[in-house]
Amino acid sequence: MTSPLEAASAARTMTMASALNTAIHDSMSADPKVLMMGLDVGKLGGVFRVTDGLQKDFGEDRVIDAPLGESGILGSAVGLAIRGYRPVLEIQFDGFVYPAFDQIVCQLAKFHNRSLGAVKMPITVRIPYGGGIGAVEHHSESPEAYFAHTAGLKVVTCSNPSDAYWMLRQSIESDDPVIFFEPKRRYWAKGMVDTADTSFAPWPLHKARVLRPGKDATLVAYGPMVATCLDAAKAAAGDGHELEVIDLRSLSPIDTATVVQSVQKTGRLVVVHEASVSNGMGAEIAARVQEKAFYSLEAPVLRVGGFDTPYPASRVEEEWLPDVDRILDAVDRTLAY
Amino acid sequence: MTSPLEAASAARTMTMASALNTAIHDSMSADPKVLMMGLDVGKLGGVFRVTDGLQKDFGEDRVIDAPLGESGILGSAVGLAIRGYRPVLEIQFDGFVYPAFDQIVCQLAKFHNRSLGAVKMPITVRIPYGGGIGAVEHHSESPEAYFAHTAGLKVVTCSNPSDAYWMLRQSIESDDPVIFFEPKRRYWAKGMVDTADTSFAPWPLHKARVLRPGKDATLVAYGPMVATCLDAAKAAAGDGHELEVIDLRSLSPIDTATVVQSVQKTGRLVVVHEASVSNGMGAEIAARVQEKAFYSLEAPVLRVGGFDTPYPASRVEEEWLPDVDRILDAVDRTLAY
Amino acid sequence: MTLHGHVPPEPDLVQLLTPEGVRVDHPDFPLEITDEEIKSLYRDLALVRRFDGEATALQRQGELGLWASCLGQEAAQVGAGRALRTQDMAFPTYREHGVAWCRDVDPVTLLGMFRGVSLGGWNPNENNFNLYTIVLGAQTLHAVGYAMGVVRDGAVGTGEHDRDTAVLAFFGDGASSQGDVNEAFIWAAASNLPVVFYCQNNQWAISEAVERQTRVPLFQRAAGFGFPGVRIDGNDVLACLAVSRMALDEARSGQGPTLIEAYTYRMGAHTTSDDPTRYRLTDELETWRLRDPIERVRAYLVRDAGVSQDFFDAIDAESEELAVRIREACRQLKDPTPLEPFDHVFSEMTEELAEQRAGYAAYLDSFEDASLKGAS
Amino acid sequence: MTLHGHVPPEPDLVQLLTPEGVRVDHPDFPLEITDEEIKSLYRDLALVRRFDGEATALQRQGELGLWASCLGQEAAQVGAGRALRTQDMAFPTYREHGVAWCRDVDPVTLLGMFRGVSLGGWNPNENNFNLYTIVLGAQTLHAVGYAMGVVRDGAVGTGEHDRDTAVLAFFGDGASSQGDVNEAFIWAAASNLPVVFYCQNNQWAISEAVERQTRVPLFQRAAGFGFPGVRIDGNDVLACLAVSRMALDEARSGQGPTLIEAYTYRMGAHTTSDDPTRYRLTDELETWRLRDPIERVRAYLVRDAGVSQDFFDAIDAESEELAVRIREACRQLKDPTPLEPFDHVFSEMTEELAEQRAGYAAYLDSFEDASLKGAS
Ligand SMILES: Cc1ncc(C[n+]2csc(CCOP(=O)(O)OP(=O)(O)O)c2C)c(N)n1
Ligand SMILES: Cc1ncc(C[n+]2csc(CCOP(=O)(O)OP(=O)(O)O)c2C)c(N)n1
Ligand SMILES: [Mg+2]
Ligand SMILES: [Mg+2]
Repeated sequence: MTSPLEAASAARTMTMASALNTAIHDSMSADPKVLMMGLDVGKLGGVFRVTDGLQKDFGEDRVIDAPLGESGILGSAVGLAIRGYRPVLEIQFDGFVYPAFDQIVCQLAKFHNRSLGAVKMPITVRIPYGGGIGAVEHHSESPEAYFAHTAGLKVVTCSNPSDAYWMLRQSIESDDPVIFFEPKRRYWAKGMVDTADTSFAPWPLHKARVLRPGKDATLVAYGPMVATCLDAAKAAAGDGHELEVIDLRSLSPIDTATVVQSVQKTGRLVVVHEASVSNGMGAEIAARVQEKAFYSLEAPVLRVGGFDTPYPASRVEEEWLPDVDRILDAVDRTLAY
Repeated sequence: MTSPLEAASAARTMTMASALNTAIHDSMSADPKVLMMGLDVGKLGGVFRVTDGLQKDFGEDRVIDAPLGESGILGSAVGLAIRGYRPVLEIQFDGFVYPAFDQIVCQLAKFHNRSLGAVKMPITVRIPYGGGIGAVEHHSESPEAYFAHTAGLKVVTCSNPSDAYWMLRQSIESDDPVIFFEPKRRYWAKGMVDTADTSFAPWPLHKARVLRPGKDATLVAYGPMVATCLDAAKAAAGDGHELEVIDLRSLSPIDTATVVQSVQKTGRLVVVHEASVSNGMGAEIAARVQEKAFYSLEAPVLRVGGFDTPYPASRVEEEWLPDVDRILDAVDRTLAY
Repeated sequence: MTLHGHVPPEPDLVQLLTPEGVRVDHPDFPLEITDEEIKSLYRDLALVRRFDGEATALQRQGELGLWASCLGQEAAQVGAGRALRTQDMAFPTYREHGVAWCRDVDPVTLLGMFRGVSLGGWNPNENNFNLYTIVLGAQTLHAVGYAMGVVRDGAVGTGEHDRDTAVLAFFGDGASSQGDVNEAFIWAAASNLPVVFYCQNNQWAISEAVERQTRVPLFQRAAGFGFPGVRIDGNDVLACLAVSRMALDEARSGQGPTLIEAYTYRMGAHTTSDDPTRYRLTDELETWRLRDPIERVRAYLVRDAGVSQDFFDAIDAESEELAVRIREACRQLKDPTPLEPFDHVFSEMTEELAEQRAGYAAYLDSFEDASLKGAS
Repeated sequence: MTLHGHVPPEPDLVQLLTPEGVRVDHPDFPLEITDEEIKSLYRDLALVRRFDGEATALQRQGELGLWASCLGQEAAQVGAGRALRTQDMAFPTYREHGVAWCRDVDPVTLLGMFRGVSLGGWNPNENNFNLYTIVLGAQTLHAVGYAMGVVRDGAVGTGEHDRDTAVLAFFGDGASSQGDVNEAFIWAAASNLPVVFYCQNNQWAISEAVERQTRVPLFQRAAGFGFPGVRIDGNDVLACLAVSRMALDEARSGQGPTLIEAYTYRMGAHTTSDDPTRYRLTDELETWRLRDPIERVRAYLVRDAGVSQDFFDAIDAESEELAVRIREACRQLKDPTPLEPFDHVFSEMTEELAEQRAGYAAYLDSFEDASLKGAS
């Protein structure tokens, strides 16, 4: 992996995995307090190779293969933060974050508050998430709403390589704990990344982004479903419907204003995510939008998401996950109102 | 504790704690496979005395003081269920359920599904929850939304002694896992309980109940906030506003129909809970109601809940928690629309 | 004195059959076994290896999404599996195909899970073999709870051969670092439960060598919790059988838990998704190849039991039949229908879920009407 | 042989001062200490007991919401606390008031947490005394992480007295059953971290006797993870000091973790909310009263060190002053304002939260306008 500092002159095309790798690399170069810790993040470079080469570059003291316990990973990160470090953690798969849930909810999210601000918790928890990769159980889940409901955490997710790079760098720079969800099925999608952008933060970490303008209805998505929504918008354009597509990016805090502005224009909103619908992010967005754009809504906010079942066996996951058709079906329903 | 069987002839006034105790007692009498397990549930009778006397009556084999680990409590309960038992578990306080979160989300909620229905998980997880008791950290939380977002779990909560008795009995009788939230600040509130009712289930476990009819606006609450909402409705009546108060009772599944029917009548809805507002139950209810009663709503669904901060130090908790005034403020706002 | 600096002696590794196939005795773990029985173990080992190899091949052909091979661990698994009585219950991880074999779970059912047609899908109580558990260590607590049930059922220490029940909980060297596994030790010790903890130390947890988890032999951990631990040659099916039997017997008779550390080696990749060349040397592999669990049994049978080539030929033929059968059956496994995910969420479908299902069914129907999905 | 049935010998309990106040030597744990130092320890013990008793009284008077008394455990805490060097870091549970005392944390700050004016509220890095942690065992992993930081800072094994740093992690007999504590052992052992685990086995976890958690002495658990464990008389401040010192020294010098089990007794209720008469006999209490941690030091000082009554009178007076000071300061602790909960959620308040706060502020203002809340 070439350090982006060596190739500072130009933007490059890279995969999301490579963008994330570069982001960690650059953060570690920039600040000796940044550590990378997780299962198999050393020689193996992580099961998705996101930490590839980092141990070679920064040594075993800074790129740490953890003993096999997620609670240990989170708990020790809290201790490292008390000592002044900035750990970046990798949870191997979405479904394995739960043994660490106690340390996340009771310690990571609350420590700064408990200390009345005396101690910062600049910890980034990277979680590859979402389905669609044909995996066995626990490898395809979307647990983001648990964290978004937890006061004291920031929760973000990227949908493209450039955001992957910048949002991860911003997360690592943040003095607050950030749960950083990586849409694993998009790891190999490519895009331009300009790691040399001197303005550092081309887009604020907690701001949503309108990726495609439209006037007939708004689609809000994040992470893996952004590309699906863009596809849906393209298909809808063929049918003469102009859909505005918003990449939410930050799940906590939520950039409600950007969504509301869009709905004020389109009057219609469909929220899309892979997680089970009930008590998912779609609920929160619907609740906010109906409150803040009550008179603008010409149809109820609709939600397209995973069903209220456990994530199913992989041979049926494509049916279970939202796809272009299910999104367009919701669009049709909202337009028919 | 007199067994209700000995006093079958009549309804009695009891506290919620006593109603819960009687429910466990009666369930254990009715089915030898029912076990009670938790921390300090034996001689001490639980820190809230809800299991008082049970070990004396049913022995140490059926009323089990667990080694001190919540993951162990949940995990061993799953094993007991595979062997055909029906464990009732006590988590000592809301804030201590998280070490068991992995076993709950990945095992308890999914085991039946994973076995394609071959193995049932008739496990009841009792969790005293909510604030307002002047306690130290982790003793006043409202984590219900985490569980309601988890497919495979049923989540219920009682607001009065009669429901406490019957809903707990129904939960223990359920072949599915039930997370049973007990509003700890109402443990000592008294009410009539007729444990001899031969129809067994005076009200279906997953059905909401209209506790007070009204036509101007609907208040939806559950657990500890039901009494507060009833007080608010009483106060509003003084101002000439008739509020309909619904006790949701079941948080997953949700009896959407009852809420929607009410909103179709009143046109206005305020949802009240102690949990932080963002991604709380109020979001889900708002999302459903705006979808199913879109044309009935004369104002946006409003939410009154805990703020998006960690539960605060107890000397300020009364300010942080929803109370009659904050509810009435929301009512005023919805009526002003 | 200082607190530190006391180096405990290196542990014995119980061995009853050397890598060269020489039968040796161990003073503490006698094993009465006939050559017929050893032949039967050989058959198990060979068939498990063949089945496992076929599954790896099926994954390469795209028939499975993933496979976690047990190559090299057959003796550890068959030795333990054959020590079980019918009424005993086994709690596997995701790699105990050899134990599944001993419990008569159809290999094709296992393939179904790795193909992605189910998330498990067998009935744990049918063969007393729990569903595979992927979340590391979680099953050790299930084993504990099951054993609590066994005790409450009065199925320990009665002396009745077919009644007294033991529970066998599998986990790996990596999983030994999970809180759950240690809580399971605590519970089993505190209540003297009939659980045998069986750790296959295959030296690796994906890319992490066992030294990342512990600096002392894993079996020693048991003593700290108050029950016996023993390290066995996990590539020696006789040692695995003998020690498992003794531990299970003692569990059934009410003497409480044991930890067995089967010292073995993961000869293959962690799973078919893994690339072990990134983190381990082939030297190590060569060393362990010389300790192959099957070769030593074959050597013994040929040299000391006078077993003829016919026997091995017959097993080769049976292996081939097995491979053909599972290959074909695997290809014919039916995918779940789009509506099946709704089926077993609850013992009875809730109205809420039924409504969701109905909505989705109507949606799907709309495509049938329109004659194809994806046309929009 | 059988696997079970080997009963390990009962452990020694390191003791340097008998309950009768007789100074004894232990071959492995010598302690050089002057009578002046012992007098200073006596002062610590007496003041901690007074402070703790005053807190209990304040709770009874309604000034605190709760108090978790350390009555009976003063020696275990002061011995450990006084073994720390300035640069060492302590990770307490919620009961280590004696350690807080040794770290110069103002008792009134502790009271603030139990009064409910804060959730902790001191700066862990100011006195190298972490915030109280209520979730059992969680802090042991924080200690591990902190120690990882110490190692990375090059603050171990340099031989520099004021640089080499050890971490002292407290937990109880009950908490020893939590997964987190055992994971902490694993991490500390695997990376040879400078952590001393200090378990105050006060025989009870609320109503559960220690036998519910373990059937062997807790200190033995360490050996299973590969580091030394030692049981000390937790009511003997000299033993606690000597062994803690040695363990901390060895941690600082890079020899890795130790587990100390301070065998003691919770003389009071679990907290002021608890009623121990429901689950334990007063006999037990009487036995332990004879082992009181303070009386023995006094006996030694009077009998063997010729300390006069003046010394004790002075300490009584100092105790009384302390009690008066904290009583008054406690009553004057300011309640948080309604808007304070928004303050330290994040290092910088998010717009979203600022909006929520503004909305609430406006709501509160509306009452001020209307001149009272609750009038609606
Ligand atoms: C809680 C949890 N974290 C992470 C994983 C991902 N994972 C699957 S297998 C594995 C390694 C397990 O090693 P070990 O316990 O030695 O068993 P082995 O695979 O060697 O049989 C890991 C980290 C998981 N399944 N569960
Ligand atoms: C995870 C968790 N579960 C339950 C509790 C409730 N609780 C508080 S103290 C306590 C007993 C702890 O016993 P021990 O570890 O021996 O410490 P001691 O109180 O005796 O000092 C319990 C169960 C908790 N604080 N944290
Ligand atoms: Mg392994
Ligand atoms: Mg204790």
